[in-house]
Amino acid sequence: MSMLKTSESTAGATNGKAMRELTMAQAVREALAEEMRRDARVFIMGEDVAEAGTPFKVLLGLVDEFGTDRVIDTPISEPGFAAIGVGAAMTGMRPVIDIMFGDFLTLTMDQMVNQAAKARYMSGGKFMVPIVFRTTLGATRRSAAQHSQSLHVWPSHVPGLKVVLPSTPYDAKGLLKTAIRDDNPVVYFEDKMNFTTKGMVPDEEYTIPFGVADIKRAGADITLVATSSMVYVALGAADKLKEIGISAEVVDPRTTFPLDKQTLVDSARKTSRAIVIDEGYERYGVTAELAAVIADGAFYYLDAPVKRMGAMDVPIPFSPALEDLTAPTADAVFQMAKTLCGRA
Amino acid sequence: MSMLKTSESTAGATNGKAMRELTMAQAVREALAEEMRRDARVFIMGEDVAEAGTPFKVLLGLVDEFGTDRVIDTPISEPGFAAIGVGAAMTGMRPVIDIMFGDFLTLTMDQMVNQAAKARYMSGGKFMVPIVFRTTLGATRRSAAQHSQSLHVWPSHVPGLKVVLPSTPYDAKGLLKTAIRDDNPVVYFEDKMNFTTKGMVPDEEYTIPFGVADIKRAGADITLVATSSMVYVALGAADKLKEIGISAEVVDPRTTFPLDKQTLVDSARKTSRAIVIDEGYERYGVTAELAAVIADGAFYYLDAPVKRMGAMDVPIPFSPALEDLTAPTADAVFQMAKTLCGRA
Amino acid sequence: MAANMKAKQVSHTQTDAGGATVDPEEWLHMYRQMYRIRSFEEEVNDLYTKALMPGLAHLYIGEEAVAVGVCESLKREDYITSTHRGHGHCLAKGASPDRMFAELLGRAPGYCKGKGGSMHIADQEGGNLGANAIVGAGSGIATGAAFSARMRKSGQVAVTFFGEGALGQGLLYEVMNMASLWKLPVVYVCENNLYNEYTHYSQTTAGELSARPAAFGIPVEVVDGQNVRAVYETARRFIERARNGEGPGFVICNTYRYHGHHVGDINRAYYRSKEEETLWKTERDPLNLLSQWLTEQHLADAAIFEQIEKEAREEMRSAVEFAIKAPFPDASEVTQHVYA
Amino acid sequence: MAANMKAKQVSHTQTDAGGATVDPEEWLHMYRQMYRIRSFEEEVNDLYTKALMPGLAHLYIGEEAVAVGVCESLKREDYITSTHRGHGHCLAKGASPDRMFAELLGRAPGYCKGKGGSMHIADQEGGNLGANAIVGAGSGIATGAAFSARMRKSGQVAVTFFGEGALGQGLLYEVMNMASLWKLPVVYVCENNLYNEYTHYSQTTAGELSARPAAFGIPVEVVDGQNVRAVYETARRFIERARNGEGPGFVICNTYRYHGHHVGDINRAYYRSKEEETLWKTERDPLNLLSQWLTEQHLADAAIFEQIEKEAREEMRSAVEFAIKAPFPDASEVTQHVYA
Ligand SMILES: Cc1ncc(C[n+]2csc(CCOP(=O)(O)OP(=O)(O)O)c2C)c(N)n1
Ligand SMILES: Cc1ncc(C[n+]2csc(CCOP(=O)(O)OP(=O)(O)O)c2C)c(N)n1
Ligand SMILES: [Mg+2]
Ligand SMILES: [Mg+2]
Repeated sequence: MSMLKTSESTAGATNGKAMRELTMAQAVREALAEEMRRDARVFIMGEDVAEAGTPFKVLLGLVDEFGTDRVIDTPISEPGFAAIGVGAAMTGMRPVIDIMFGDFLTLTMDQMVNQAAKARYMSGGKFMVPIVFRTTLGATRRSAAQHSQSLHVWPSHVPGLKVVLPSTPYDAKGLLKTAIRDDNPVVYFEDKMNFTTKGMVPDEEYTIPFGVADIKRAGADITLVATSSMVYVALGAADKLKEIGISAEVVDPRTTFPLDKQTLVDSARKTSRAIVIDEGYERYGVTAELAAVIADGAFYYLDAPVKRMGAMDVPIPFSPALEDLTAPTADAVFQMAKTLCGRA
Repeated sequence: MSMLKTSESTAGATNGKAMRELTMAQAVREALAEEMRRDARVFIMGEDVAEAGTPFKVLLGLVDEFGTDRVIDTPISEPGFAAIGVGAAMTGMRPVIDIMFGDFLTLTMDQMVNQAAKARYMSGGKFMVPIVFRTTLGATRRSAAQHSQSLHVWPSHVPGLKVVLPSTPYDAKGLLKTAIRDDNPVVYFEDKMNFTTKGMVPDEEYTIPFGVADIKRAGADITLVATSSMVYVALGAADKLKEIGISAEVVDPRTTFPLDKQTLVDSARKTSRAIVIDEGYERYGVTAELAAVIADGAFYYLDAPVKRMGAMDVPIPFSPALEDLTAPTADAVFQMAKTLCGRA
Repeated sequence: MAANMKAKQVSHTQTDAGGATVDPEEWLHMYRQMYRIRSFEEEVNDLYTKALMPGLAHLYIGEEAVAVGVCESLKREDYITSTHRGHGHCLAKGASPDRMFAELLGRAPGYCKGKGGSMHIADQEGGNLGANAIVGAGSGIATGAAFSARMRKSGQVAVTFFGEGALGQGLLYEVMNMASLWKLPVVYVCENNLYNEYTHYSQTTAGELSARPAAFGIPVEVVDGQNVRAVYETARRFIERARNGEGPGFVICNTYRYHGHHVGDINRAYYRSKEEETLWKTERDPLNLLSQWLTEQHLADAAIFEQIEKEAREEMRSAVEFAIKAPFPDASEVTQHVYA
Repeated sequence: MAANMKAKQVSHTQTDAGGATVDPEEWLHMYRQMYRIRSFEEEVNDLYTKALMPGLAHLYIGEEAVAVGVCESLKREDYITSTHRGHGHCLAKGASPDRMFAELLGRAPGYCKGKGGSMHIADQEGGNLGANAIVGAGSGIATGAAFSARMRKSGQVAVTFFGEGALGQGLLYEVMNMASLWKLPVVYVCENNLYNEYTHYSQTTAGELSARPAAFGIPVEVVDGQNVRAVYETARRFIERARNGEGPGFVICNTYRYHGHHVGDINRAYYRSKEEETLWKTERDPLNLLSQWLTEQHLADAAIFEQIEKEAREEMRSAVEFAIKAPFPDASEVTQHVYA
């Protein structure tokens, strides 16, 4: 899993540049701080974002630099402050709206979907809604059914929204900066289990374009398309597969919309086998889209059906004995890949 | 399109039975009235459901028979009355919650997803939540971006929910009765363009099980899987295809969850070609799941990639000149099928 | 314009009920604005009846004094958000009827290129952030615009119009709370026309309406929404207050829609009586009330009103003409403006 | 039980502040209930500190008088809905600690078979419709339960507990409106412990708290949430009223959580002072206040309290023991109960 720390995959971009090791949380914070310094229109709004720096402490320190005018604690009113964000974005500001847990998207869908996503189109291009909704996904934190969901397929479905799922500190920083500069509403999901995950991040400023998948590990025999923390699961599986002589390519789409279909399809055409792995529920989830895109685009090249591995289709149970069964694991991916490659 | 009126596909069940022609609206109303007579726990709650009988007039007359205690007008508070429905369902009632437009699901997702869908699991099986959310989908009514969406993929994604998409009066009635008797939360979508669509409905009582796809038209050369009003689009395409000697099978899953994967896959294995058609946005929509299921299950039988036809990935525009471009049409399906069958 | 000049002739400065100094020409201007809205809406109804308009529309006839009384107190750069019943707000904030009709007919020169339609009409340059087809949603956007104005120190004020039905939406309370906490320059204008679609508001609204904003520390006033002078005077005070950094305000305007909930709502007997409708139309008409008062005060005469009305009708008729002749958007438009 | 008997010995019927006649044994019972909650929560903290508990938990220590004062006025068949800080409500409504600890540890005999955990603990037979990890969501479910009770003519009442943070959620206003319109038998109990997580409520709550329910026509009272007698007396009246078909009520209980927002919230200086914490613990402790009063009234003595406390601690210790020894659910459980 070396590239997680050395960003091998992005070595081209950062070759010879000075780098430091940062956690995901630090990378996110750095992106926010840089963009807030750069652009006075950027502000952060949400519950306990100021002095507390969020329950995950990701924003710690930002209020010291930018003050409570730009790092704003709100009441527990997700629909309300999301709406204020939309109104502010329509009138010249660039809000970053903090939705503490991705499970609370249930409360903000109207603001995201009926308001933010549509204002531009409905007005015939008159309004811009440059807003970022920062939120979380990911289970196995023993937070139970209402604090563990990965609901990113919902905004991925909605024209007008862009959806970002960074897996490494490098990606987290570069993609968040792009999200803030984007003139459209962007929903940015951090896996809450990865805030302490480390990786190399350049000293120099950089951004990462949306819609460009990243090959986290090159391989020849099978394609593992994985999102967010599932990238680590896929890399773990790739390590094991290597031991039995199977070379797996790990592809991280990084944004579910825009989706870099070409890179996914090209990889599958090359390897002729693919598994897609995502922590959302499997049914009608992100894996369905990724699998359908590959099955279509690589139809004449595939030696086996595209396989999907999402979260088990159950509300996330609290008990560790059960919760750990619900998310894809490196072992499970390894087994599936082995079978797909015809190695019983 | 004869089976739309004669319910050919369900002839087995209704053979020799007395039938009448009803509209979708009448079929829905009849199902509600029968279930309310049968079970005193059933009640209807929503905006303008009583004397007004909803803006679509679907419920007209129910309040006369059942009174305002069981057909209850609410304030314009979708989250609030959905929540009241959930609480009532958990404590012995069987609410039918009327969400006037499917676009307003944005406001009720917390009640549907974090509350109704999870109460049973989170309580280790202690609570039941027998609630039906009746709502709409479908565009081309000139209602613009916030009153035209088909958001049924969202609940389809969520473990704990069942999702029903009737296409004919026969299905509408039988499935709604099943939904009301189901001990789980069910989201039931009516296409608002189909309320006046007619079809034969038995005089006798009947229900239709969930998870059983219906072959609306048998065929040999290509499978058209279609949901809700897209069934008519598929049937229209099948008519045209017949003219050029292509025999299309039209399969209506009727429920996206539970999904009758077997019937879909069997049909595609038989015909070796498939197109899936649904009026939700294409990206990360229902077509992705249906296509992925078929591509996987019929992998070794398919002669061509499974093709998807959803709504265009744009907020629904108001102008008829544009709106009509956004939904799949019989012509478009016909063209796609022709190409897929190798007939330029 | 001709009418304006006549008004000037009889003009001498008046002090209105609230003590504000208002030029009589300004009252005539409001009469004109109200009449333009009425005339616009009558054309809309006509277009619907003749099956020339796609979809439905919610007419503002009867409620003109609210939009006009409020918007006359706003600057062009101030913001409004509007509702499904939004033509009146849009006109009162300064939009031109030709592009509005074009929008309602789904034509290319429409304010939203025909993509929004009646329920999403917006006029960015005029500060109209858009009608909204989600009841109550405009209150959130306006509160956000006020937040933005405050951050940008622009001095702008945001007004949000909504029906009393929006009091059912929790969002309104969430944003009122924040507006009050942060003293945002936003004014909430509740148009109480008695009905949420087909249900009387007394069946949907517990307690005293005015207690609701008050509970969040927001000053509130109830005004006769048929009296444009009263609306203007109250709105003006609240808007000034907001602009001066003294925080949000809430105005409840008691009003009535003469027509159905939308153009297709013809048989209304099951939810309201003909007598009620007649009473409002004859006794409480905002145009009549203003013209009577101006006449009593010898500030205008019948000829002036007739002139204004004639001009407005002509304006609207030629605007309809423009819209009907305008082209539909090109098919390529369908995929444009999804993203910036 | 022994303590109960002693209480009986000193008992003579008392008239409390509100005029209700309360048997002193009942006060001792409430003391016991409060102490059981405290003791339960101390064990939870201990389990967390020893890394024996998966995830986090939000302790109710300091707020015991609210749950106990309210639940003592409820019948077993009455409903409650609870919050992320829900252990106290669950115990006060009659759940047994062994199955509660089992739930908190994710074990098979837990109330929810280990699937719910601390934030979703429920006790169907005891009328606890569940803790809820979505702030404010319990208010909707309780209002629905009250609606159901009214339709079924069951005579049940529903109580919903929530923190003052839930006043930020629009849902609460939507359901209060309907509860008031329809006179539903529901009592809203707001536990104002001053903090929404790490933010003082004055930063998040505009206007007067009590004006909010009042705006919806719901009677409201503010009580000292550390005085179980006051809570009991007020809750009892509201619950009676609700049961008699007179509609909803709203009680604001001023209280304090002694520990962090959750067990992991240790360094709290950045949002509240040690002095404040100490003041509440020493001057406003609900157990002390009750024992002092009972002692002053010569209704109990130190020995009785000690006995009660000892029994409670033993009960909790053996309950923890039970839970620690209990098995985890079988892997097959993971796919069960998704559907009925
Ligand atoms: C959230 C939401 N729920 C329901 C509707 C359907 N609807 C459109 S207008 C309306 C009534 C609105 O009443 P009110 O707010 O008083 O405005 P009025 O029509 O009287 O101007 C309803 C229920 C909607 N558009 N949005
Ligand atoms: C809708 C929602 N938003 C945010 C959270 C995160 N959260 C959990 S507890 C809490 C604070 C709750 O404060 P309060 O309601 O006063 O209850 P207390 O913790 O003080 O008992 C927050 C913000 C949540 N669980 N649900
Ligand atoms: Mg109204
Ligand atoms: Mg609190």
